[in-house]
Amino acid sequence: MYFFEDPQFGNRMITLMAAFVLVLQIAMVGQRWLVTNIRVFAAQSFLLAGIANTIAYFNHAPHLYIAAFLTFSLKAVVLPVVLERLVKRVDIGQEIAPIVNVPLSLLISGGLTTVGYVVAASFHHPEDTASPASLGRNTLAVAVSLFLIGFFMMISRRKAIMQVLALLSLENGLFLAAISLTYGMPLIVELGIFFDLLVAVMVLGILVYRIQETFDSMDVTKLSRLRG
Amino acid sequence: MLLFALLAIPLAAGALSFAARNRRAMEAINLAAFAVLFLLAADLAWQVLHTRSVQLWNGFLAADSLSALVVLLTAFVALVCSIYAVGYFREDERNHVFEANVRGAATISSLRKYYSLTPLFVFAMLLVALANNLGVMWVAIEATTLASVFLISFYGRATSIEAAWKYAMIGGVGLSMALFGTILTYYSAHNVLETETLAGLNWSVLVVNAQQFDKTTMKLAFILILLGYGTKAGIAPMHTWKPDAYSEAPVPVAAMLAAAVLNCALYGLIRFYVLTTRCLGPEFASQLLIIFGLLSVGVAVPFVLVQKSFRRLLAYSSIDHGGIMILGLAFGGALGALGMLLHLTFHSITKPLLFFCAGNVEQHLKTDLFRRAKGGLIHSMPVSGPIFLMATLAVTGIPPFSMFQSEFTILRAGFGGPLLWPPILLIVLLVAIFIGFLVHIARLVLGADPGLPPSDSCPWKKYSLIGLASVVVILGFWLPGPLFELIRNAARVVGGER
Amino acid sequence: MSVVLQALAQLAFFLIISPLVTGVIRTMKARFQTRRGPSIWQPYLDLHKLLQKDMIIPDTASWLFSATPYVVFLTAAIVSLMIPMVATEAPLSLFGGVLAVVYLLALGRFFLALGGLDTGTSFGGLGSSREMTISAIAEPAMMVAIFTVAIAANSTNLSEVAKSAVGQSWRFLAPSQMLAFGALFIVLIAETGRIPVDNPATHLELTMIHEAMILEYSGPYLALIEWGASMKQLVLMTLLVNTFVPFGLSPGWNISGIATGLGFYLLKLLIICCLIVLVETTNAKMRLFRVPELLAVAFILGALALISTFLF
Amino acid sequence: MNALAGTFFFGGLLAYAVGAIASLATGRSGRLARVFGCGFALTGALLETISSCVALLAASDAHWEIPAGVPFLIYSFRLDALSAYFNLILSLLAAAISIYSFGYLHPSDDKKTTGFLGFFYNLSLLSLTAVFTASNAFFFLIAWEVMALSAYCLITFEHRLETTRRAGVLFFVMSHAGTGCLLIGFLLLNSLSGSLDFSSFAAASPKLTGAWQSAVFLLFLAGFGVKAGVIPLHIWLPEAHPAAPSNISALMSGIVIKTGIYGLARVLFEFLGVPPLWAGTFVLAAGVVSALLGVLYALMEHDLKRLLAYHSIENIGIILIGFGAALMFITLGHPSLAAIALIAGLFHTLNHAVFKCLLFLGAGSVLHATHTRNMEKLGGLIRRMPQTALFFLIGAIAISGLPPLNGFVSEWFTYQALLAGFGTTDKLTRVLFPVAGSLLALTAALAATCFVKAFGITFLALPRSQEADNAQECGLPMLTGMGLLAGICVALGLGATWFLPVFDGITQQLIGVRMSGELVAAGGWVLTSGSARGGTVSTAGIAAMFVVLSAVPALLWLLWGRKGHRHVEPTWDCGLPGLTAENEYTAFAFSKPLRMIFAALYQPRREIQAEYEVSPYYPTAIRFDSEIESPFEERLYGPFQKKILEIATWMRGIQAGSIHAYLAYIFVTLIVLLLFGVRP
Repeated sequence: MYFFEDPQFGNRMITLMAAFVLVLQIAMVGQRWLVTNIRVFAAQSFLLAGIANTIAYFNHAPHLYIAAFLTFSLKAVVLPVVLERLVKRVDIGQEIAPIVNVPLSLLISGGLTTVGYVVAASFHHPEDTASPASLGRNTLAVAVSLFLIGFFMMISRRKAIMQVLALLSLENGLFLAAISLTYGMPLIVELGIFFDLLVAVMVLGILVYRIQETFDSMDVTKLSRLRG
Repeated sequence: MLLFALLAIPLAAGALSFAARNRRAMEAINLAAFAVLFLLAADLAWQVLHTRSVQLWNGFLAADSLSALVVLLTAFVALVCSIYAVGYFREDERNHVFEANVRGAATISSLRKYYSLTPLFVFAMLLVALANNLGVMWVAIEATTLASVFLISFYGRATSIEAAWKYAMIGGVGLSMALFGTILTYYSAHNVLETETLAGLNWSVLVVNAQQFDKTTMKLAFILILLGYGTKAGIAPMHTWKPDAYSEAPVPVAAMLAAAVLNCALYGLIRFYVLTTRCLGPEFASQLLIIFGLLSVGVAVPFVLVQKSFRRLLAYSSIDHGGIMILGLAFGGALGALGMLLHLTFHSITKPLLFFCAGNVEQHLKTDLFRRAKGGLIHSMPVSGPIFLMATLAVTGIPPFSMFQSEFTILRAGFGGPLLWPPILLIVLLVAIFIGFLVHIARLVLGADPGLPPSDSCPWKKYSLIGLASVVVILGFWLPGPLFELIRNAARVVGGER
Repeated sequence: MSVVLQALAQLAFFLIISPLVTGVIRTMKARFQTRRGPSIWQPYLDLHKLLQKDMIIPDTASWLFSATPYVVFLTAAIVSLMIPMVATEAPLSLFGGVLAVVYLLALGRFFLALGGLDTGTSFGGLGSSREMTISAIAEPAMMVAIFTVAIAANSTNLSEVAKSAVGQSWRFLAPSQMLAFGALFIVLIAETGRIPVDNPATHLELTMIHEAMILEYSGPYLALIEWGASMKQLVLMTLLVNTFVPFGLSPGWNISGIATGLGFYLLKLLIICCLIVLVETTNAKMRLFRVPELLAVAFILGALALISTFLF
Repeated sequence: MNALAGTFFFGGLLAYAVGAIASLATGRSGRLARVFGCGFALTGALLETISSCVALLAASDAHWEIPAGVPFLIYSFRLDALSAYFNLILSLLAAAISIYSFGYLHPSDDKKTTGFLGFFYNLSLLSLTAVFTASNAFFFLIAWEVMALSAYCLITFEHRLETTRRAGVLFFVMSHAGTGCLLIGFLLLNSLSGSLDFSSFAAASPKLTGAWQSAVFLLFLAGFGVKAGVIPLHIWLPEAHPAAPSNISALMSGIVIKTGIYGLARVLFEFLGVPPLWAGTFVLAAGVVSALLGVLYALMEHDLKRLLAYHSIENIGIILIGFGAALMFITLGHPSLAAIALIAGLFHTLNHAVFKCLLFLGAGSVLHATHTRNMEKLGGLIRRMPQTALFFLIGAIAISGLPPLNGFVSEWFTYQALLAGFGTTDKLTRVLFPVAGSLLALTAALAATCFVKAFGITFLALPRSQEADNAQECGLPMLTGMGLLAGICVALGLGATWFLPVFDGITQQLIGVRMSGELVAAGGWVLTSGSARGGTVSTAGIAAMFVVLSAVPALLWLLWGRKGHRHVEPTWDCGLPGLTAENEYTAFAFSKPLRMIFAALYQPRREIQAEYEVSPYYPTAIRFDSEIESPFEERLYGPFQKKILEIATWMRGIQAGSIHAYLAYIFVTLIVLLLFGVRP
């Protein structure tokens, strides 16, 4: 199995998975059903964990395995489950009318991907493309695009829970950037980030629940009493 | 050990408060913890003044002059807020605010929420200042957000949930950007340091090598950090959560948000600013900071001129002051940094006073809307009324109050720089903000007696107000030498010296 | 001759001549209107009579009412000593020049207006209001004309003005001087309350100005005021004739010089009286609110005078 | 001598400070607060008077630096001639006002407020002294703002009234905007000289040229002009000065607006170098406009204190005419003429301070006795309050510029300076001098008209209301305060020649010449315009002539008048039954001719409503309303304020409550900055 030793193969794998991650992100933009969106997010996180594992393997960065495991368990399993239960509980199926309609959203996502590539292009240093350290660096464009599209989703969606999901997918972009650029952050930082993420989702979950209870709706456009 | 104690005490206090069964116990735990904390912070400042730096756990926690200053101010704000909070929540209880909640929660559980979350909140802020590692610092800043979300939605009104949601969402996005910036910084240092250990993000290590960092990456990193921590600090155009959160949170929480969280966010920004200027020279950062600083001050102007709620008015003042500090940083040089830190210090001391006054008035009038207040508060509130007016003047930079000194220093630095229009524009905007404040608060405080029952009887509220007001007045004439020395050393840190 | 004697002489001249000038104008005016008119000595008789009479003081008036006649009389008397009359060197020229003259006359007017208000009648207030208004808007025209003269002489001291004209005796034909003369003449008419600004002979409430203010004065107080008024008139006329046409002014205070000076002076006064009478008989009294227009003309003349100093 | 001046100087400061704290501390007992507040202020004022006199006489240039406990701040005092002169004005007025206040403040009125009033009164005296003596821009600005702050608190003292609150806010807002200009100006100078010290500004003045010079000039003119009340920056003044308690109005109009004059003197003559000709012309024109419009608006006022406030604008204009002429002379290279013009301005500053203070105190006494400031409700007070009336009359004569009092002397110098200006250049600008002079004459004549009205309607004839009828003379402290000032008016008028050497130090310092020798002739009895041939006047001589010539009426009396008797009879009432106050001319009617003549300026609107039952020719009641336009408020500030508020309201749409919009702001910023960051 010589190709398991070949960094070129790893690079291809990573690029491929990153491309899928981006596709899934755009799929989220086009998707109106909440539950489907959550599952797409889970799939995306799963792929991310895969990328992390691959990088850990090819670059001999053992602490990335931990990050990959945390990503998998937290983002691909725990959070989707929590969110799906929340959706069931508040009994809301789909986003009826996003603020920006779907075709336009897709178009904008395309534009944002371009921006991501432009930004990432400035990082390319021709002299070190061949070195192993550059492995996975071309995924940076994907990371930036993920980040921007996630951000855009927060703006275009009305449902509170979709905003939470968008925020999480945005963080996926960050995670991708971290593992692809620097093979992850120092472990303790990584742990802290995951802990924060967990708490954040709990806090936001409670808030979503309270919003539903108080406003009888998950539509955050109704949260506009505080002005001026 | 000192650093450990600084972090452990609030954690312990939070846990104890959570376990406590009655109000008095919780009040006592908080007061005691914050009093001790303040003493420890003062001790830290004293040590740092002599040794320049205190470290723990192989440099995982480290305090230089800048950290010590932020710790000291955080501890101070926490202490005065906890004193005020006693009177504030007792008054709330008397007014049956908790029973009238949408949720109908009992008084004690509401209070428990405040008294146990606040120490956690303070813990997170102290960690921000003491963490040497920029990643850990990010985690801590995120933690301040998480600890304070439920403090903002404390009253459980529809509007407070709205405010909390906006706070959490905008804060979340902002901090993601900050994390992105942190990652990029790590990356740009990565190649230089060739290390994957924790030390790769330690500021004390980074600052030494900053000149060799990758320039493009550092640019992008700074942009993201500026937007990220700028969101947390409420710099325009990321400021939008501020008026909502400040007007909905209980007054002690709002005061802490305005006076202490702002410091922490700016602290984070400063750390990266130092790296950026070392790597890229001062122009790049100062260009951006000038734009954002002026935008913040400018955004505050229309809202200060036309405003319906005095709580929101204070929030805009906070945005304005964030902008001023950013400009101090932008104008650069030793003078700019010094002016900025002086402003930071004076702001942290003056702002709580203003919030406390607003809190007293709000509890007295049962509203924070100007239109429902009939003016003439000075008759029913002979203490809070005049002090409110005084604090307004203090916070708008009228001498003899101390904020004039720091603003003047910042402006001096500005006029020393290559561009003259930013400081001139700043002066114009500051005048406009003063006008808005004076018109609003004078209308509220002065005037014929509307015949309200006398207030200002609660000693906790009254004496925390008078005490803090005395501090504000004294600061106008006398800044203690060691404190000034600390600020000056901290300014050296900002200027890039160790 | 010592300054004291000079002063006494000039004061005496002024005290004596001023009623005469009023009388001459009155008679001449009557003649112009083909009336016989009173004797030119009538003002003396009036003063004699008034000084002997009882005084009626209004019960609303205060001490100010009584102080006013003295102030009016004294300011006119002091001013009369600052103006070169028969000799270029006025006795008290050191005590004040043309500015002091204008302001001392203003002081008199100030008190007169207060005296008018002190009685509490509508007439008094009416007179005060109109008098102060007209004199106020006459002021810039007067000043600008005076400045023209003062600038030419490089001094505000009237004796210096007169002296500077010595040796350039046709100076008064310069355009600036003529224009300034015209301006000052109009001001003279306004200040002395003559037609077309005021009618000294009327007691019709709608039109009177000066007379309305002094309506409540009687006896010796009235005499002082009337005498003061005619001295003020003479002062202004002297100012006009001796600053613009300083012919025949004696360079020193000796008997022969004074005699010729006095002769020339009386002659010049007669001419100016003729001018005044001419104006009074050929014009009708203006409406009060037309007066500013007249004074604006005076101001323009004065300003033109200034500018022509610049041009020529 | 420096040590002596310093001892008294700091003693005075200490007395003010102690007075402030003591009256605040004893606020619970009004009686005690009054004693402390006025007593310490008086002590301080006397000490400061001595200190200033010593400094002026000894021509000392004392300089003290005390490090403050605050970063960058040094309490840096300098008692040079200019400072000492203004400090002298301040302390003279402060002494008189303190004595007056003792009677004016009634301990029974409101216990707590007396303490506060004493506190802010002493604080304002302290800060005023600091403003006049600070020699460091930072310290100056702090003193300046503390002065504004304490003035605000004093103006807003009777804050129960809506108008008072508005006036206070207007004052503070305008003042702060002015401070903004000063701040920019000082910081520009600072970046030029590298130091905040005044002496460094003076030393750097040759470097100040071109656009910088123009900018600095305009900024300081605007900044100090607001405080001085130069038109069109004056709108706060007629609102704020009358709103304050009368003793404070006296302080405000007497001295607080003079801080603007002090600042202008300091900056224009010391820091500006040689100014361009247009700068002097500009100041001159501003002075003429202020003087003329000030008095024209004063004429339309029937509120005694507002009338006085407008006269402050007028007199500031007269002072600025002197300053403007002085600046022009400096540019044209005539230092001695510049010195005369400067002396005219500075002397008028003192004179105005004294008589305006006197008049406000007089108005205060009237207000105290009748509880109204509306002249239409007053009248007849000369019999009920004879001393007050006399003092007010002295003030009125002085402010009208009539001889032989002090107002005349300074206006006389102004005229002389303007006349001399004609010969200094052959440019067309020289016509400006005599034109300015003639407009000054108009101003002075209108001022006299206005004070005939003010005094005549308020004090003479019959009382127009019950309150005026019941008025009683005020107490001894108030009379003493006024009497002191009236005495100073007379003394400065008659003794002007002996006072002139005071200006030597100032002109030496600012222009470099000493003029008092040339300005005095005939052994100190006569003032000259620089040379005995130019123009002379002697106020003392005129006063003496009044006494001497009194012999003439006395003689007439002896010769004729002994036969006559005095009868006091009712005034002729046109045949109506009894003369009442309703027959009297009103203040409104008095100013009617001028309102008609200057209708183009005032744009008077009037409204007459007649109620009748049978025929319109037999009305049962007539209502008459008339108002004049206030062009600066209605045409300049009003629309500006409206526009700003409109824009602000529109901009509030930023915060419309939509979280999506908020996120979008950040998003757009992020994208823009990212693209900005990666641009090659």
